[in-house]
Amino acid sequence: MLKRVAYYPGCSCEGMAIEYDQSVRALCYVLGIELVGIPDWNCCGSTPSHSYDPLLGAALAGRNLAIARSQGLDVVMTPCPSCLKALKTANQVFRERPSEFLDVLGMPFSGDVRAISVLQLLYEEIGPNLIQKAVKFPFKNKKIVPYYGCLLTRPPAFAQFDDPENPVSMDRLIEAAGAAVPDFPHKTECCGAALGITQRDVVMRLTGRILDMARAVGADALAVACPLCQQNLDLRQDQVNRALKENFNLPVLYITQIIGCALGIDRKTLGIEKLAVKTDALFQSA
Amino acid sequence: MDDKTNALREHVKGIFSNLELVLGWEPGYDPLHTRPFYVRTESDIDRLTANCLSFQNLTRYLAKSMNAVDPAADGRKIGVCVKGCDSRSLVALIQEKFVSRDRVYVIGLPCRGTLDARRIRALVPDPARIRSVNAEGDELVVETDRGISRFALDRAIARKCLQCRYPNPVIHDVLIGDPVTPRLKIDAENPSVAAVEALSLEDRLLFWENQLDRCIRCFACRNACPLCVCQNHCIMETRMPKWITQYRNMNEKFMFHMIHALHLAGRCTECGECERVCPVGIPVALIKEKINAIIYEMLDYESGIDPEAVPPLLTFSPKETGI
Amino acid sequence: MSSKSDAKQEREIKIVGFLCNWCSYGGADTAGVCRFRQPTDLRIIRIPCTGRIDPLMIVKSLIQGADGVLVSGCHPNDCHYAVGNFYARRRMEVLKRFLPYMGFQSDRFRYTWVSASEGQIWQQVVTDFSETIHRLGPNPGLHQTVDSAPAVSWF
Amino acid sequence: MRIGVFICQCGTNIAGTVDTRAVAKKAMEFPDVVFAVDYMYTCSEPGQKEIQDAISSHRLQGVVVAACSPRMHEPTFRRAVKKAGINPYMFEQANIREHCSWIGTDREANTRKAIDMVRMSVEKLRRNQALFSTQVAVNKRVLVIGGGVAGIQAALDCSDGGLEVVMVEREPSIGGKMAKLDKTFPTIDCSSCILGPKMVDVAQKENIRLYAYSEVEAISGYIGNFKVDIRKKATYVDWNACTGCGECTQKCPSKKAFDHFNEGLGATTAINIPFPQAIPKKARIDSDYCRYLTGGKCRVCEKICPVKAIRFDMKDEIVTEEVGAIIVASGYDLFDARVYGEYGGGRYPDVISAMQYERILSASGPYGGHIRRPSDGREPKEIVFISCVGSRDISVDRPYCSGICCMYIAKQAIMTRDHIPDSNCYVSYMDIRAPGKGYDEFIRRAQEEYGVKYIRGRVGRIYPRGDRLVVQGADTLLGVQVEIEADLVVLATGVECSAGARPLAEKLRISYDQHGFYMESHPKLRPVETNTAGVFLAGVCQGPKDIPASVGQGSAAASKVQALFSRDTIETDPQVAHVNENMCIGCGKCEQVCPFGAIRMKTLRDGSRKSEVLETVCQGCGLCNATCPNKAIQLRHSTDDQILAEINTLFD
Repeated sequence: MLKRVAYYPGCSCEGMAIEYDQSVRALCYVLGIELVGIPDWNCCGSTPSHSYDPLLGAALAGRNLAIARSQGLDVVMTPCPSCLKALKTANQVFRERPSEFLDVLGMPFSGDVRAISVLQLLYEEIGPNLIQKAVKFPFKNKKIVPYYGCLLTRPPAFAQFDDPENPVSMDRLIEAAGAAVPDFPHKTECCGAALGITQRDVVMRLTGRILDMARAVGADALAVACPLCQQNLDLRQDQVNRALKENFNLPVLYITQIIGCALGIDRKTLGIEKLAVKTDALFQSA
Repeated sequence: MDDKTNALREHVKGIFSNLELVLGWEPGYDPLHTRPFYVRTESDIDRLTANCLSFQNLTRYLAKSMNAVDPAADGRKIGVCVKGCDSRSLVALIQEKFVSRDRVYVIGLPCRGTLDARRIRALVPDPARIRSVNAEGDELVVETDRGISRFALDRAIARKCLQCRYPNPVIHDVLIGDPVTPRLKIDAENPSVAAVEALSLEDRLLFWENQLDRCIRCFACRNACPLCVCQNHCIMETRMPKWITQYRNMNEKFMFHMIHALHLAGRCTECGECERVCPVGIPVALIKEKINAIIYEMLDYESGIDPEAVPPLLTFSPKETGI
Repeated sequence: MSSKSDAKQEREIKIVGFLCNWCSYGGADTAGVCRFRQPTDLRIIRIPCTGRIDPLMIVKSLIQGADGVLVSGCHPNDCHYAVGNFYARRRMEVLKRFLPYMGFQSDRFRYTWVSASEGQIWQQVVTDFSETIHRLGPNPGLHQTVDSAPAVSWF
Repeated sequence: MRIGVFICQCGTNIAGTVDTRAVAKKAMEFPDVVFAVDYMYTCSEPGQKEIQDAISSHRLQGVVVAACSPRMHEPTFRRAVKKAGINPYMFEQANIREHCSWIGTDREANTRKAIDMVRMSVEKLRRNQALFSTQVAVNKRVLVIGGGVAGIQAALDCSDGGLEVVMVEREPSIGGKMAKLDKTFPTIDCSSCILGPKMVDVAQKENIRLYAYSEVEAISGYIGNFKVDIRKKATYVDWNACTGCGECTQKCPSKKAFDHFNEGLGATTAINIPFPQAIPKKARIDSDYCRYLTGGKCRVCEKICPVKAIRFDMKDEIVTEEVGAIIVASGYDLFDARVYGEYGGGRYPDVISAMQYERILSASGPYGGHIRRPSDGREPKEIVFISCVGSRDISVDRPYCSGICCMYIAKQAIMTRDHIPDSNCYVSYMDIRAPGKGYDEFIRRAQEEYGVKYIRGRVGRIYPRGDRLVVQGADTLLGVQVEIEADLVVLATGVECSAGARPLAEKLRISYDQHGFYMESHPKLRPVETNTAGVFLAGVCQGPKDIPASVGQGSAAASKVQALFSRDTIETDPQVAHVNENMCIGCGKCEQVCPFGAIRMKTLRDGSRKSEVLETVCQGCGLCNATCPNKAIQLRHSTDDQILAEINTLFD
C-alpha cells in the first residue's frame, strides 16, 4: 500500500472546491497516507492550454511531475479528474514526442511518475475492505448513488481504471461506508461540464436528468469525485429547479466527505457545511 | 606427501573393491605437472596424488572413453576425482545423458586453486631448475636448485581459479578435505569479462583479433573440453558441411572460435581447460564466460548445477517477452 | 553514384535476410504485391522456419562481410511448426548480446517477427533496418593482420 | 552440373524495373550455367515449353527460374521440369518480382539485386540433390471434432463416401449452435426441422462412431496415421443401457440446474436430456447440481430408472482411436455482452442476448414459443435490437465483423412482428452486411414488409425506467439523439473463438490467428486445409460464417479427406531431415527439440547411439539441423551447405 504520495490539488481545490481539498487531506491523515506538497506547483493548463498548444499543455502539467520526481516521489495524487488527465497527458506526450516536449519543458523529466486520482488511491491502494473495517459511523438506511462523470474512467486505454461504462469503484466505497447503493444508470452520463458558463440550458437539461434519475432510484444523496460535477449538481441545483420547474433537494457530497463522515471525522473539518444543498437529512438517522 | 593425497588414497583403498576403476591424477614428468591416471588395480592407489597441480578435468575422460552411461555394466561404479569446477562438468554431462549418475562414484575435492604453469614461469624464469612446488596456506613454496622461494599463491594460480565461485564440488559421494570459501559470490560479475568490456567496441575487436591471430587450430582447446562431446566427429574437421575452410586467415580463426563458443552456449561449466591447454596462450575460456554471463542474466541459468535441468537453448518458454 | 571510384568507395550495402517461408517470406511477398517501396539492399534467403537458424549463420554472414543480417519469422505462438521461433528467439537474443563483446556492432543484426499479412510492417522493418545499416556504413570486416592491439589485464 | 537460367519479364511487372536481358547475360558467367535467357511470361504454357525445350537441347540438369514468388509458382515450375525429365527438386526459383521489381524503381539497383538473387539460386541449386517422395499407407478413417452443423455435414459426406468416421462432441448432444436456433435466414426454415434429420443420420449410420460429451485429449502421429486419445467425460449414466425414456428427469428433485441449452432461461433437472431432439438421446447427470453427488443423499434416479443405467461411480475414460485424417469443426462461442457495461447485460433481466431470444422464439424453448419478457413474463411491445455487440469494436479486441448478426437480427425482428403484430421493432445498426444469396432482399422485407425500424447509429446507454428500459443512442442519418422506451432489448452478440480453441490447436499442431480462429493454408486457395498435413477445417472455428458457408466447408473438408483417401498410400514431402550416421554422435539433442516427435534414438550393433528421422512424421522445420552441434542431421533441400553457399556467394 502506498504510504506517501505527492499531492497535486489543482486550482479548483484552492477555491471553489476547497471542501474537497479539506476532506482529502483529513481523510488521508486518518488513513495514514502522507500527502507531500509539490513546491511551487503550477496550473495543469486545464482545457485552454492544450487547445492552444498541446505541447504547452503537456509541459505545464509535466512541470509538476518533474518537481515531484525531484522530491523523490513517484506517484502524484490529484483529486481533480481534469488535472489527472493533464498529468497523464504529460507522460504520454513525453513518450510520443520526447525531444519537443523536453524543449518546451526545459527541465529534467523521467516520465516515470504515475498520476492517480484520489478515487484510485482509495479503491486500489487502500481498498473498500480496509475502509469498511475503519468505519465507525456507517450510513445506516441511507441510499447514496455514485456519480463518476465522464473523465474518471474514460477513455479506457488512457484512464486504465475500473469499467469505463459501468464503473463500480465508488459503489464499493459507498457500500463500505455503510450506505446502500441502488443501481444508478446515469453514473457516467455527462453533467454538461463547463457549458454551465456558455450554454447554461444544456447543463440544466443534462444535470436535471442525472438528478431526476437519482431521485427515481430513491437516492438520499449523490457521491462525486470531480469538482466540476459537484458544482453542476450541487451549486446549480437551485438553477436546475428553477429552469425545469423541479424541486430537487439532493445533497451532493465528495466521496472523501462521505468516507470521512463514516470514519468519524467531524463535518466541519470535511467542509460539509460549504455544500449548497443542505445535508441535514442525510445525517439524521432514519 | 600432503594430507589431501593421503586422505584420498586412504579413502580409495577402503572402497576400491566396489569400483571398476578410479580416475585420478599421478605425478607428472616434471615437478610442475600431474597427469591423469586410471587406477585399475589396488597397487595403483599409491600413485594417486591430489594437490594444486591436479588441474586436469577428469570428467573429460568419462563420457567417451568408457561406458559411463549404462548403469548395468557389471554393477561396479567408476570412481572419479573432481574439483569444484570439474563437478559442474560432470553434472552437465549427466544433464545431457552422457554419464549416468548411478554409474559414477564421485570423489569430491574442495579446491583452493590450481597452478598455472605459465604464471609460475613468470615467477621462476627457469623451470628446469624447479625441484618441487607446494601450496602452504596462502603461499606457494617453490624449491629450486638455488634454494627455496615463497610467493603469494594468488600470483601463481590460474585465472579461472582467481574468480572461482564453485570451489566445492556441487555433487559428490564423498568429500575429501574441508569445504573452501568461494572467492566470488555466485551472482558476482566476472572480473575478466568486465575487463574486456571496459574496452571500446573497436578495441575489443582488435583485442580479439590480436589474440585469435595466434591460433593455429591445433584443436587442443576442443580436445580438452569435457563438453565438446563430438570430438572426432567435430564440425571443424569436416568440410561437409563446409562451415570452415582450411584457409589460414582471420576469418576462419574467428569463425572457429565462434563455433566453439556458441556450441558451448548454455553448456560450458567454466572449467577453464580450453584455456589451460592452449599452446599459444589465447584466453579461450574468456569468450565462453561472457556467454555464460548472458545466459545467467537472461534466463537465470547456470550449466552444471542441477542434474535435472534442461540446457536453456534446448528448450523454450512461450511466456518470455522482451527478448 | 557519379563515378567508378565513388562506386568503389561507397560499395553497395548488402543485407542478408533469413526469412521463414510461412510468415515473413510471405509478408515480404505481400509487401511486394502491395508495391510498398523498400530499399534494395536486402538479399533474402528463404528458410523453412526461424528454428532452422543456427546463430552461426549470422556470425558467418557478418564475418564474410555482410553489412547487416535481418532474421524474421512468425510471431511467437504463430509458428507454422508451433515452437520453432521460441527456440530461435532465445538463441538469437544470446547472440545479439554476445556480438558486441567480440567487437561486432550488434546493430548490424536484428531479429523480428512479421506475419504473412503484415506487408506494411515488413516495409517498415526493411526500411528502418536499411537506414540503420546505412548509418553504420559498410561492414569493415575483420583486420587480416593486427599491428597493435590494446592490452587487457585481468589480474 | 549443367544449369539453365530463365529470367521472367512477367510482362512489364519485372522488366519494367529490372533489366532482365542484363540479368540473363550476367547469369551466363555463373559457374555451371550453360544457358540463360529472359522470357515474357515464363509461367505461361509457351514459357514452360521453352524451359522444357532448353532442358532437352542443352542437356540441362538443373533449372533456375527468376520470376515471381516461389510461394506462387514453385509447384508450377517443378511440374514443368519434372515433365522434361528433371527431378523437381533440381529446380530453384529466385523471387525477383515481389522481392525486387515491385518494391523499388531504381532500375540499376534492382538489376544488381536481381543478379545477386539469381547468383544465390544458382549456388544453391549446385548443391541440390534429387529428392524422392516415399509412400506411406493411409488409415482410411476420419476423425471429426465437433458435432455442429459443419461437423455433421462433414461426417455424413465422409460416411456417404464409405469412410469410417469417428465424431467427438464436447456437449452431451450434437447439433451445436444450429440446434438452438428457432428459424434460419433468409428462408425462415425451421432450424431443427432441417438439422434434425441430419442429426438422426449421424446416430444411425453404421460407419459413424459418435463420442458425445467427450473431448480430444491428445493427438500423435501424422497424415494417414494419427492416434487420438479421446476423453469420455463421466455422465454417471450408462449410455449403453439408457433408453432416453426420461423417467429420471421427471422425478429428479434437483430442479434448479443451469439449462445450457436454453441459455440459462428457465432451469432444468440435475439429471437431464438436453433437449427432446438430442442425439444421442441419453440422460446425463450434472454433477454440480446432483443432490447425491454434491450432498451424498438422494439416488432417486437410480431407483426410478427402469433399465438400471445410473452409475454414480462413473469416472472419465480415455479411449484411443486411429485415423488417417482429421476434420476440425470445433465451432465458436458467442461474445459475452457483460463486457459492455453501458448495456447492462447480466444486470437487467430484460436485456438479453440474441441466442436467448432465439430460445424464447423457439416452440421448444422455455416459454413454449410465446414471446415474453424474462423479468415479468409480460409480452413486450417495444423491442430494440442492437447490432455489433462484440463485433467491429477495437475497444473490446473484436475488430472483425461476425458476419451473421445483421441477418439473424432481421430474422428475429420479422419473427417478432409475426408473433406480435402490434409490436414495434427497432434495429440499431452500424452498417448492414447482407452479401449472401437472397440476404439483402430479406433485410428489405424486414424494413418494408414488416416495418422494422432501422436506425443507423450506436446505442450509448440502456437504463431502466420503471419496468421498462430506456435505450439511448444516436441516429446518425438524421443527426439526432434517439431515446426509445423499450420492453425488451436484444443484443446481437458477435462470434468469438471457442474457449477451447487454442489448447485444441496446440494438440493438433495447427496455428491460429490473434483472435483464436484457426489458420487455413491459404485464405483464398486452400481455405479448408491447415498447414499440418491431414488436418482440415470446417465451420466457424476457421472464422465467422453463416450456416450455408459452414455446411459448404463441411462438405469441402469431407471431399478433401475423400481425395486424400482415394489412394491407398500418400506421398510424403521429401524435404525432411536426414541423419548422416557417420557423423552422428548420438547426443539426442535433435530428439529433445523436435516439435513433432519425428526423431528417435536407436542403438547400432556396435552399441553406439544414433538418431533416426521418421520421415513421415518430420514436417521439415529444420530445428534439429540448427540444434545439431556437428550438423550430422541435415534438412534436405535446405542444408547447411546450401544456405552457406547462398551467403558466401554474396560476398565473394
